[in-house]
Amino acid sequence: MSEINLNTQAVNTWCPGCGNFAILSAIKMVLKSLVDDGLPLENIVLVSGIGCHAKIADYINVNSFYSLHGRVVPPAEAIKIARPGMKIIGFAGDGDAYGEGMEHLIFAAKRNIDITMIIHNNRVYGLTTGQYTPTSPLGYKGRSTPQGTRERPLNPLDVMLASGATFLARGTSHGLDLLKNIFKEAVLHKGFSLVDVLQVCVTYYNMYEYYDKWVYELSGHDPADRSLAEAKIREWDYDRDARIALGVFYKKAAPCFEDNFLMPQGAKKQVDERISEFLSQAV
Amino acid sequence: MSEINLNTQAVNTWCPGCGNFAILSAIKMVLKSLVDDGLPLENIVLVSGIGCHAKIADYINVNSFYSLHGRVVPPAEAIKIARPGMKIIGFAGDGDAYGEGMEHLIFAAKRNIDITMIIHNNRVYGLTTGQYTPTSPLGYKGRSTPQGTRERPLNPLDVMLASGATFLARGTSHGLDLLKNIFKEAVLHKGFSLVDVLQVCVTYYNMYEYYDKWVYELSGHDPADRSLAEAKIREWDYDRDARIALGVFYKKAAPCFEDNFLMPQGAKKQVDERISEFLSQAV
Amino acid sequence: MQNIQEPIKENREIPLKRNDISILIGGKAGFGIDKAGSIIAGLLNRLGYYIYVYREYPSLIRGGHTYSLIRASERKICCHNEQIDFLLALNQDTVDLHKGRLKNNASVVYDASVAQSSGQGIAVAGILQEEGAAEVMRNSCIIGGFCKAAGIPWEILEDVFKKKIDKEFDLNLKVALRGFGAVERQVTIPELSSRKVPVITGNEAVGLGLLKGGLRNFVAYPMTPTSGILHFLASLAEDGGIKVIHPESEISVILMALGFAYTGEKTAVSTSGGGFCLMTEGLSLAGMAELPVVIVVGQRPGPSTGLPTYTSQTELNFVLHAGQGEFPRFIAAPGDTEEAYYWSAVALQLAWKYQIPAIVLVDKTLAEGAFSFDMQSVPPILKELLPLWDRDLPYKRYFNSETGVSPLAFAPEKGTVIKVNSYEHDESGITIEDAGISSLMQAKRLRKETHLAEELKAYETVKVYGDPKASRVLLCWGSNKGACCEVAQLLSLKVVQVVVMSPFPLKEIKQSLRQAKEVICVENNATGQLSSLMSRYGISVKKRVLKSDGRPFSVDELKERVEKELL
Amino acid sequence: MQNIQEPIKENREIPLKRNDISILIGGKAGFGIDKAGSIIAGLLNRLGYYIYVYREYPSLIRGGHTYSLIRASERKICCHNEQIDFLLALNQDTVDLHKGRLKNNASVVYDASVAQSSGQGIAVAGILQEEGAAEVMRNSCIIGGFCKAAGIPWEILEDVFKKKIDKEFDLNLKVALRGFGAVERQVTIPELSSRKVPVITGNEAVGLGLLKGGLRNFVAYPMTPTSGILHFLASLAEDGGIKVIHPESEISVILMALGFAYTGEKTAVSTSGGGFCLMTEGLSLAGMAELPVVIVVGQRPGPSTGLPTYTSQTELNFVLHAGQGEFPRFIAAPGDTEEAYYWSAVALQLAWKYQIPAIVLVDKTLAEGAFSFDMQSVPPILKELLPLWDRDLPYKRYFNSETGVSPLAFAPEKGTVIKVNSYEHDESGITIEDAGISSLMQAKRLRKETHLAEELKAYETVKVYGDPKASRVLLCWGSNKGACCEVAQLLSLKVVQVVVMSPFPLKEIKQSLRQAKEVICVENNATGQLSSLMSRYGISVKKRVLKSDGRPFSVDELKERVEKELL
Ligand SMILES: Cc1ncc(C[n+]2csc(CCOP(=O)(O)OP(=O)(O)O)c2C)c(N)n1
Ligand SMILES: Cc1ncc(C[n+]2csc(CCOP(=O)(O)OP(=O)(O)O)c2C)c(N)n1
Ligand code: SF4
Ligand code: SF4
Ligand SMILES: [Mg+2]
Ligand SMILES: [Mg+2]
Repeated sequence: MSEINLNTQAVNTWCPGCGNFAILSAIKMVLKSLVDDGLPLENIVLVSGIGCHAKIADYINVNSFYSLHGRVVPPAEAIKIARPGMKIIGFAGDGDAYGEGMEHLIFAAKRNIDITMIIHNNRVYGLTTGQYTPTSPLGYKGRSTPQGTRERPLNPLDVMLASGATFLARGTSHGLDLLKNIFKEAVLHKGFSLVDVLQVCVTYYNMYEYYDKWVYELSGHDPADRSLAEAKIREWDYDRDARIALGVFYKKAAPCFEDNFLMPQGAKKQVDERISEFLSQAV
Repeated sequence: MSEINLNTQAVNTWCPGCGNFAILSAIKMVLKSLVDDGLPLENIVLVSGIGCHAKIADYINVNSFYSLHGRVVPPAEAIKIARPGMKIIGFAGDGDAYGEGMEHLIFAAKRNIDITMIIHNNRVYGLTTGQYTPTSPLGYKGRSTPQGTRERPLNPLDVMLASGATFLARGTSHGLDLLKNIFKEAVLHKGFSLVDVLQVCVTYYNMYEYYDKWVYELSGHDPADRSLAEAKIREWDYDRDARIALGVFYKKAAPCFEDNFLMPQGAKKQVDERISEFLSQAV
Repeated sequence: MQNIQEPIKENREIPLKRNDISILIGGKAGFGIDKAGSIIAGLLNRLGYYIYVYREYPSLIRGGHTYSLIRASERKICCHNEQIDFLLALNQDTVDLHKGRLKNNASVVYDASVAQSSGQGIAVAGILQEEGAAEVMRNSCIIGGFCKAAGIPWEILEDVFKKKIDKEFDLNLKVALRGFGAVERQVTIPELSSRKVPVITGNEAVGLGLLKGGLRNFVAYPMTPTSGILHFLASLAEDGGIKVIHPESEISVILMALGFAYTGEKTAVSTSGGGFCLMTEGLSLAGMAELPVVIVVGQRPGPSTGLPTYTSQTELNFVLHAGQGEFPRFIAAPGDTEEAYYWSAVALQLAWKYQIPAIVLVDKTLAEGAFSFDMQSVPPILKELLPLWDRDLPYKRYFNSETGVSPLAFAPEKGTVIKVNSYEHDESGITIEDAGISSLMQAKRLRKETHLAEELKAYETVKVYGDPKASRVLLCWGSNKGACCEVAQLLSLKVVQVVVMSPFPLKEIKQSLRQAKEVICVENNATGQLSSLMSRYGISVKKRVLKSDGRPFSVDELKERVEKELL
Repeated sequence: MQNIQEPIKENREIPLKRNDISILIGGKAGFGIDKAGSIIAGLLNRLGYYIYVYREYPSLIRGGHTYSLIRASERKICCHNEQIDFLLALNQDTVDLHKGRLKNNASVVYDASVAQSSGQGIAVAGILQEEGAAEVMRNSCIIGGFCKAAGIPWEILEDVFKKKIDKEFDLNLKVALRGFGAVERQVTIPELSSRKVPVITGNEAVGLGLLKGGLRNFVAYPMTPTSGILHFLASLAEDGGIKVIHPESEISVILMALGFAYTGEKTAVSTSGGGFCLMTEGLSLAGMAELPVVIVVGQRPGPSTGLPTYTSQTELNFVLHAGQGEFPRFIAAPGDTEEAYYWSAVALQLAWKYQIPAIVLVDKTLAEGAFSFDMQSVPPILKELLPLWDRDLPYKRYFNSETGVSPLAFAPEKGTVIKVNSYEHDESGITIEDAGISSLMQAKRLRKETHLAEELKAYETVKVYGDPKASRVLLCWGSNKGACCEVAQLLSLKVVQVVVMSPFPLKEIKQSLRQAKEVICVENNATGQLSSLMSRYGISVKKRVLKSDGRPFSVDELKERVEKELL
């Protein structure tokens, strides 16, 4: 694997044992392997939200856009539209992407724009000290819900599928190899891809044991089969105990939004010409 | 039916032939019949967004909250939480509810909060002169997309189902009786209900003929069957020609968010008592 | 042709106005009043007149009263008069609501099949039926009648129709001819021999200016009164050069724009106050991450949804202070189409030169009004060079330079990492919390404003019109410039128009008010936002002429209000 | 006990300070420094001291340097000193970063298993291991050592632990005892015999004030520095009386709050600048629809994400002008916990009395700092009566009354229709576009400000401290009041604190500055927002002491800066 150094001078401030380390390691390996495969490193842009997850932008020495809480998707979309040849990878928290910014996710999926979203789904707001998120289970006690939440979680993958996403997968922070494989496949997928990573927050919601007990890797699964994908996605509803499938649920080829803007360079008129053309019609 | 006068002094400014008239007529009949059934008229609050649809708040002499573009859901939720005994009916446009405010819809469905959302889905921004919306078909030419859109529409009912909605139905503006029945059932449903009305905009997207040709009423359908509901919801994707089912797709009993806040009145401590209790602990 | 709105360079005599004609055409929303107004403007433009079209319409698609007021003059004009020379009525409301505005010898042409009036009626319904024409063609019929009444030769009508009507040209012409035949000539609007200039809306002028400034992407969510920019640019997107995107919300709009900025593509967005609210968090991000963007804000009366299709000047304070934290921003408020064109181009270029957000603040009167546009009176627009990285030293996105402006590089750039960040950051864009570095980086960002202000000295940030020696001054901004200039001419006043609002051109304003004994600030709001901005900088303006009912000043109304203050 | 922060009612002598002790405890984030600070505050509170706790921590959950500075004094204090009497170090960074602050005869107690220092080391790691205690208990061990070194009796420690430690009390106490045994007494902090008052954070004070004001619902999306209000009120929600909701976004927060307002339930929300951006459209709706709401805005350095866990005073301009259109708003910026309590209660009541949005503007220093809270120094809070509909005339939601305030009724109200509207509307809440009615309704809304301003004359909107005869004045707002009062005492200055920012208390400020010869405005920002607000109202403030690195002024630093200005 490529010997490039992806580290920055930033000091890593994640809690020891945080599941974000696994995501960081996996994505670094994927970036290196993409470079090995011939992708120039400068052709990658990372976009992140605000939250513990988002610090990843500081920790990888690659182009990045450290955005706002909930706003990973729109800049990622624009960068892709402007630079279709580049790979855009968004890192978002569950509060970030499934809460504050859920709408953007739906529209990116609808447009099938070719960006990859990696969701650090620790099922809490980590950075703001452990409040519930859209994927916290019923009854979760956080500082904004000391009596426990009284609403069921969303199944984000189910919503994404209904919105038109063409690549959906799940990993956990205990499972580096799988993460690596999924991330790479997601980045290489042409179209909107989302990886829901069950990233454990050791400080506010330590689910290592739980996940270790319930997860299994999909095998013999046909990601082209939408009903099958749906069934596997729904096997676990982020709430009640159930087997939790990991791997690529769904994958489909479809036209991408950004392709609409591929313009033959020659077609461009000079600005001044265009302006006077319009003005002459307005006399 | 009750002889109450639901008219206001406001002059109706919808275009002649607009599908909104059907929604107005149907909901007025439903309100009257609810009153006949014993619901005090003042126990109803209408909430509307901004758009042609939203003028309905001006046209019905009932409590109303004429909100912002995209923001029908949050005030409706709050009113319900504060006044669980009241019926809250939201009127939103497709641009309004499926675009600008999509996120709120998802979370209201997730919470299964007992409000009714009636979507005037004319598949255009009517009031701002006919731009495409999330449900406009691929290739729709509006003033922001003169070359035609290059993205497929959302199937809003599919997204709503995935988000946890417990009542989903569809009607059209040619079909007053059905509308009436659906509206009433939706309002009476305990939980989050959404009615997608294929409301024809005669000025910018006149689909009367198209709908007349393709729609059919569900019969013998079991709305308790989720897979069946899903199949019927997906029969037409708001894009390609297909049979368009009308009626109640899905209906399910589930706990409602606002019930969490039903507090025994006696339990309340006096404010001053609560304050000094806390302060004495902080010495 | 003279132009009373040309800023004073030397003392110049301003002649009295002569040919000045106002035509009001009204009917229900959905009757195509707008189109008719544009055709009438075309007719008078063809006769050699400067044009101004004021459109008033309610927030609805059909029904309700809507009208266009077309004013034609031999001088450049940017506002309407109360009194009219021609009333063209497609319904009874138009007659009833506007007959009080008729001059003594004015002409009325009306649809006799639906309205009663003095003047000349045309039985439009019958004509349409006979010709098998659709209802929307009633305006063609009335326009035919108008041409005859006004002595406009048939060939000119034919010519203008050719240009303006794409659907059913022949039938429209037939219907117009019937109208032409149905009335008598009452006057003859004289043809002028002057150079003809195009008539465009403020929105179009902004769009053209952005193109001129190097626009690559335009992102917007529709909102009155600036949807027109979106529509206009979308209609041009096809022939290449720009991408136009209408996403799910204004939040997405501004964040997409910043994504585009990251890639080095000049991008603008447009909205109105309510949509701008949703952009304020992104605005602040632009300030911190130093991502350039132009935001066109169209003002309409608030608060909230307010009167969405009317006019106001109520967002000056808001755009000056929107977004958390402190960061420089450029704000220009053009007053006519030439300025809209010019400042949109300049705003885009300055945004990039200084890597800051820039706001073009327009009002509905300007955005949706149509005006004669004279490119020859637009100052030259220099192509600003971007402060590009010279590839010498290793790249640092936020290099702390003397001016605060860091060299730019854009991904993909071989061997280079480009990091932008919403957190406080060091020169390379990595998050920091250290007190010292924070202060340095904040000073770096704020320093850009000083240099921008310095550069702006070469621009006409404040313009002066009217009697240069007058000690009585009308102070104004935005579209009120038009009415102020005319009133100033009538009352021998000086006009000072503040065009750039941030960085505040204090020296220039002071200079222009040096000999002022009496200053009256004219604004379309209720609290006097410009005058309060002036006092923030130590200039106290005591007299205010404010109007906040959503309608622009007519010359007559403003004159009356100003005279009262002068007593 | 004297309170130098009590506003001057009559001329009163201010004695010099005597007992004043500062303790700094520091370590990595995740070490429980916050908790330790709160325990130390508890210890000194128990000894009869007034307390102020300043917390500095980076935006991360573990690792990184974080510290609490506990200052205890016999007088009420609201700011920290540079110099410290005790340094309690849980890591080497704490020693290295803060040893320069030690007074001559200061004590150092440190964890000798991870750090080297002068002073008294405790081999904490060994102790924990021997006791089988978890790593987080290292702070208990150090606190034990501190008590011994400071001569604080063991019983007091035991007592405070009982109150503050819920988990593993016994083990914590054991570990503390080992620390207690491991060091020598160096000084004895004298016990005072004064009345003990609670120590609470600014966030808690706001929460309590809102409850006092009649809060029924609290809606918030977490955001530093005001998440504490959400957490605090959520912890109280259980015993009834209020509903606490944390929805999907700040947009939802503000719109839900307005929905609650529609039903007549008093509601507040909290956020910081970034979240406030997303609330501005709702704010403007509150202005138009006349739906009361209290928005607590906690300031932190921007722009954008900035330095999220640090302090600033950068949103004054923004909150004054946020939202499209023109509408009255009430803004108060409290400077300590008593004011936070008082003005939160008042804001909620005035919001309802005038049916306007109200903003409580705090800064991180106040919001997250802990302060002794003396209820006895809070002015009485009157229960304002709502302007309820008397059921006489038919109900009109926007009845155009003399004061502009319309009688309230809430659904369900038999036989009555209650319509609120974001569009311009008539008295019954139906959309209108008529110029005349628009103007009337706008005037109605704006008129409320005049009456509110009149009513506020009875409130202490501007407070004066220090030497009342001094001609040299420190002008300040928010938490800077604390440092200003102490510096004023040292330099014999007067302090003027502006508490209410809108409606602007011009007369009161002028009054308080009447004899001022020299005014220095002290602010935590880079552009001097209060002083520019002053000039907007014709009061020019030339001298500014600004600090914008995210850290509050210490007494020493402010004194030095002020002295420089006075030269
Ligand atoms: C608009 C806005 N609202 C709130 C915040 C405060 N905030 C910062 S991080 C965060 C939550 C992060 O949760 P998540 O996205 O799940 O990320 P995690 O920390 O768990 O990785 C919040 C609410 C913000 N920065 N911006
Ligand atoms: C935040 C915001 N953005 C944009 C607008 C402008 N606007 C008013 S109505 C409308 C579209 C309405 O479309 P839809 O919701 O489908 O309603 P319809 O008119 O079709 O009934 C828009 C974009 C607005 N009022 N507020
Ligand atoms: S708080 Fe949780 S998510 Fe954040 S760094 Fe610590 S363990 Fe990781
Ligand atoms: S524009 Fe369309 S939706 Fe609006 S009123 Fe007219 S027909 Fe109805
Ligand atoms: Mg999270
Ligand atoms: Mg619509």
